[in-house]
Amino acid sequence: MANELLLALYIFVLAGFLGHHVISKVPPLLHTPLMAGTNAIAGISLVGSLVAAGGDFSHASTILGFIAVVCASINAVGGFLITDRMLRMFRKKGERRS
Amino acid sequence: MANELLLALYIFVLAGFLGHHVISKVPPLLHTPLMAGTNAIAGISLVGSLVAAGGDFSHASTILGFIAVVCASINAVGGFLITDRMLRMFRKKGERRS
Amino acid sequence: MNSLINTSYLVASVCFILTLQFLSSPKHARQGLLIGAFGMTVAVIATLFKPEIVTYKWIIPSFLIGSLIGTAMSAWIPMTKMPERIALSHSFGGLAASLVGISEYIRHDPFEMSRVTVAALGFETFFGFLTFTGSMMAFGKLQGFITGAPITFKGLNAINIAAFIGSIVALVIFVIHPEMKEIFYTVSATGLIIGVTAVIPIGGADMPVVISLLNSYAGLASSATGFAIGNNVLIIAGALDGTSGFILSMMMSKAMNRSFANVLFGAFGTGGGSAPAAAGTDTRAPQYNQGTIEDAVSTLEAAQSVIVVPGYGMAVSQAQHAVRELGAALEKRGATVRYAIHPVAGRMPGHMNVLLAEADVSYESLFDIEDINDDFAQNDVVLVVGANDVVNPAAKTNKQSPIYGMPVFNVELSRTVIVLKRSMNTGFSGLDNELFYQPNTMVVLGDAKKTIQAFKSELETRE
Amino acid sequence: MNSLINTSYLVASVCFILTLQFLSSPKHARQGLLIGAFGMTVAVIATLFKPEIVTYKWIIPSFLIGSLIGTAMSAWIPMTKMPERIALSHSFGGLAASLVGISEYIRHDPFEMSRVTVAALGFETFFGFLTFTGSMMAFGKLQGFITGAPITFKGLNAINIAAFIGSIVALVIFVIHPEMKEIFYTVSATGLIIGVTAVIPIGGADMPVVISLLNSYAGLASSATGFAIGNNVLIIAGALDGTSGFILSMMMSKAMNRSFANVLFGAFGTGGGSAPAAAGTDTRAPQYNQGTIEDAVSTLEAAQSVIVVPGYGMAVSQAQHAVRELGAALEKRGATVRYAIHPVAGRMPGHMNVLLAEADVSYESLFDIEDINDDFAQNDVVLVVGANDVVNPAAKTNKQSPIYGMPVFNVELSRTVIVLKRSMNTGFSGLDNELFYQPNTMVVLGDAKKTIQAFKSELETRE
Ligand SMILES: NC(=O)c1ccc[n+]([C@@H]2O[C@H](COP(=O)([O-])OP(=O)(O)OC[C@H]3O[C@@H](n4cnc5c(N)ncnc54)[C@H](OP(=O)(O)O)[C@@H]3O)[C@@H](O)[C@H]2O)c1
Ligand SMILES: NC(=O)c1ccc[n+]([C@@H]2O[C@H](COP(=O)([O-])OP(=O)(O)OC[C@H]3O[C@@H](n4cnc5c(N)ncnc54)[C@H](OP(=O)(O)O)[C@@H]3O)[C@@H](O)[C@H]2O)c1
Repeated sequence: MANELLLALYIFVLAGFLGHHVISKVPPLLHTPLMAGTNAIAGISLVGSLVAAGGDFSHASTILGFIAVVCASINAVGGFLITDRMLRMFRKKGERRS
Repeated sequence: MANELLLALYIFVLAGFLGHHVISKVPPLLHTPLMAGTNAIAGISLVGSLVAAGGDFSHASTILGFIAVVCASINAVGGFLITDRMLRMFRKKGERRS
Repeated sequence: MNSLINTSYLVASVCFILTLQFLSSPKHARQGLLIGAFGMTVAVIATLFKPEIVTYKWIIPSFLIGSLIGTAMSAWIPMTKMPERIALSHSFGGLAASLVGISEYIRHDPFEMSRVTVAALGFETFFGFLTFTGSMMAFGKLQGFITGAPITFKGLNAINIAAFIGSIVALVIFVIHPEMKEIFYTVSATGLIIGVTAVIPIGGADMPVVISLLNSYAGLASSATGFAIGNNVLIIAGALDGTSGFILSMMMSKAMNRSFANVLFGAFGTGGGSAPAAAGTDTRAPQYNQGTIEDAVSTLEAAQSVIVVPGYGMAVSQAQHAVRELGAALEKRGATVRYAIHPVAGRMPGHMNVLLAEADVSYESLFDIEDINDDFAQNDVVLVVGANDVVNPAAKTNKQSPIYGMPVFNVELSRTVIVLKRSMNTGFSGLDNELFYQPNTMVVLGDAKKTIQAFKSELETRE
Repeated sequence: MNSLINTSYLVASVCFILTLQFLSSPKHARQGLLIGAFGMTVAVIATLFKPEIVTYKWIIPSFLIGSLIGTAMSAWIPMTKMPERIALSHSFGGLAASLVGISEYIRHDPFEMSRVTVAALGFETFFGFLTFTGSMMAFGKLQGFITGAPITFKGLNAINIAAFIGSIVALVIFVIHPEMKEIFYTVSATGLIIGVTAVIPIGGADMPVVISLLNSYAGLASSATGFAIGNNVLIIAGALDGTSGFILSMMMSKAMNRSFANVLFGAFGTGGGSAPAAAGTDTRAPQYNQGTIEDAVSTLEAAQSVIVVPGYGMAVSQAQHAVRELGAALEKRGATVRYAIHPVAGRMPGHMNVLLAEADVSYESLFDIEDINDDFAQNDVVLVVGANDVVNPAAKTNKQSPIYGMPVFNVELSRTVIVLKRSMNTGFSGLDNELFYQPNTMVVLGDAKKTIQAFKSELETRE
């Protein structure tokens, strides 16, 4: 148990440091897409929700899972789409819109 | 086994990304201390050497461990000292040497 | 099988890291997004092969519903509504995390769970619900469903403190006695309550800071889920999210020159403009030059270099397209037109950048404060489009001012300043702005979009 | 107990990350080092409590010997010998890793080890030995024990290729048959051999790139140890080390405008200066202005602004203290003195910075190429102290030159350039330098330290 916690902690700590460095490099120009993008990434909570919705546990668990999948997939699908919509708008002089 | 490998891989990958970001932020001014400093950190191989030197395995293992501890502690102790000696030299205008 | 699934999670983690790395430049940001979407797809598909999943009966419809809503929302939401959209997403994320937490709790034997799992479940549910209601409140305030003004009443502080202490106590008891269902639901309830009571006393205009902070709570909830179900990609995504939210909210408070504590507990901001407070003992209303469309256009016509300073008012009146058209018209007449973007102009980090990008302004014409602030002195005309606090010279000169020390644009050094606003009301901070009363400032009252469109028509008639 | 030990390793990992983060500014770098030393201490002390360790009988003397050697080496090694010292440390690190690998191998039942452990052991031993002999060779070349010129002979390539293929084959067999001792020792032997045969054909002056690359191999060996014994702090420290070495070697090749492959397989550089090659069909030796001490001092005396460009020659003649004294004397006379530091001046990244810091020059007077290159045009006198390639205009003008494209200082734009060197020989790249023959260049021949001291005496007599 303690060992399992420690390994998770290692990963959490490393990812936290990494996040700090990666995020600080995002220029203010892209801060709104950044917010939307991290939202999309947060959609990964799908992997937890899917198990709840697809497992054979209890009715309650399935219903909770159902709602959770709806919520998480709004973020996952919608998040990437809207971030892309935003990023598509950023263009250099003379560049044509795609 | 596969799981243990994967966890180690997670940590390796995260640390690699992190290293990339952290090291890129070190200014050329401090590149020599950086080289010496990573050398010092490499002295952490002591934790492996100590087990070999202090364990009750075989003569061969103990001798190998003995040499390994000597080598690793040269790096650990010497590395920090020489990096500090270098860094002490870097000073701002008007700052007195410590 | 299992190790294949876990490998796919490692792949997804790397993809997400790359997504954020690619966001460091607008040129490659879209590629990064593609990588992230790929990682997400890999992780989701791999999860479907988990042995615990016995049926896709509920998964397929729920996923379809979610995707449909997500697609619709992202296709139709106007760019000016981004803060609302982000708040809403956080609340979905928080809800998903807490529901997963509950479902994990009810389907496991509490005595078989390790302490770590129990604690993680508690955290997950607590932070998930807190993010859920907190983001809902933030959304309501932004949308105007709830008044933007700080809501405070006697006893609110007491409730907040009680809920906070209660949640900690409940969490501790829960870790010791995971079998006590009531305690688990108490943890959930305190999360729901704190989300409401901690957000309502914060002014509507401070919502962006709150939203970013809730982003980092959502990240924490996600990481806690990872701890609870032993899933590293959740831990990593949560940590990335969490740091992102935290860094952005720090950046905002710093750019507003306010402490975190002041934002969260200061009940600052009235949520709307108000008439300027009378300045000390001087009761005469100060004089300002009110200009007509014609005056302003004459000035613009003569300018060699124009710097546009957009602010929250541009978002309110959706003037970004009109601004771009006016800029293009001026450029065609030979003037150089640049845009000065303040880090906290508008109501969200990067707000102005997105709006102007939407209107097809190249990002090479957008300048950060450090890059343009020295150029105002050699500039002919500044066009302030619904900005106020970010051009308030009091931040540089008046040590008594609450925004003293916040970096602001040196617009007053330019030859002429044209200010577009609807009234002489104040901006977000509620502070009067001396700039409007200076001799080289011309105020053109009216909705920004309409005014700018009028500028353009007038300019065309003169050709 | 065990989880306490593991927690201490987590603490150490965080400390090491912080150490490197603090290295981003000279102001806090020493604090970071302290944090790192603390982390190391915690990890070592915790390890002593491991149940496998039954006696300190051998640990105490070996640790004392190592600490003594380390302390002595770091106290007495002159700053000009840093590359040698770093090469030596890498070889110790590599040796330690491979010896631990062997000891792990001989004390475990090969049938009880997992595939992962076996593979990791193989890598660890291989990279450890490779780093050991490779760094020894690099050290020998730098010290002059081995000729700095590329050593190549017929069949060397064949040996390299055979050893490389052999090592891969042996590693694969080893993972399948961990019980075959001969295979394990073959892996070790190929590591030892490749370290020698891959390094000897590389020119002495390219050793810094080699050393950095060996740094990243040492890091890999360390990470492999971590995989083998399931120790995360080793994995993390190894990954940090590995990326550091890799990034620095990339940076160097880039700043030299050469590919990695060219450095490793190009047998580039002669290890010492050589007379310039005759330029095409033109056999007349080109003319240059040889200046006397008096000429140079007259020029310096009249200068309002002086930029010093130090190079490898400053390290060779240990002129850094003399340079600083001359600079101070000129500053006392009212001139501004700045130092332009090229990323690959000298023979090691940051070489010049350390030497000038040693001589007590403030780091605020040291400028990177991007920050100073535009200022040469408005500058009176450039003093080139034993630099050559980094001031070679051919890198900008001559597309045929092997260093074409490498960023160089625009020294020739200054009013006067004074070059200090011992002869008209070439620098590291073996290329002639047109700068020395330009009308506004004055070459003062002689050892840099002596020349600069003479400058200073002369300057003093004129007061
Ligand atoms: N960006 C962020 O991340 C963020 C986050 C939190 C807080 N804030 C705060 O928000 C403020 C942003 O500064 P800002 O200068 O952009 O805005 P501001 O100070 O809030 O001022 C907005 C101005 O726009 C005018 N306006 C509103 N609607 C308009 C319309 N339809 N047409 C024309 N003018 C209109 C208002 O005057 P009238 O009412 O007279 O028209 C007001 O003067 C700062 O104080 C900042 O600290 C920003
Ligand atoms: N810094 C790194 O990380 C690194 C790594 C690998 C390779 N390199 C390479 O090393 C080179 C560095 O360029 P550099 O301009 O610093 O040096 P350089 O091009 O090697 O030239 C050194 C100069 O110093 C002179 N010199 C040597 N000893 C001297 C003494 N005692 N007194 C006075 N002058 C003396 C030499 O001329 P005389 O012989 O006539 O005196 C020569 O002109 C670059 O080509 C770079 O690519 C650098």
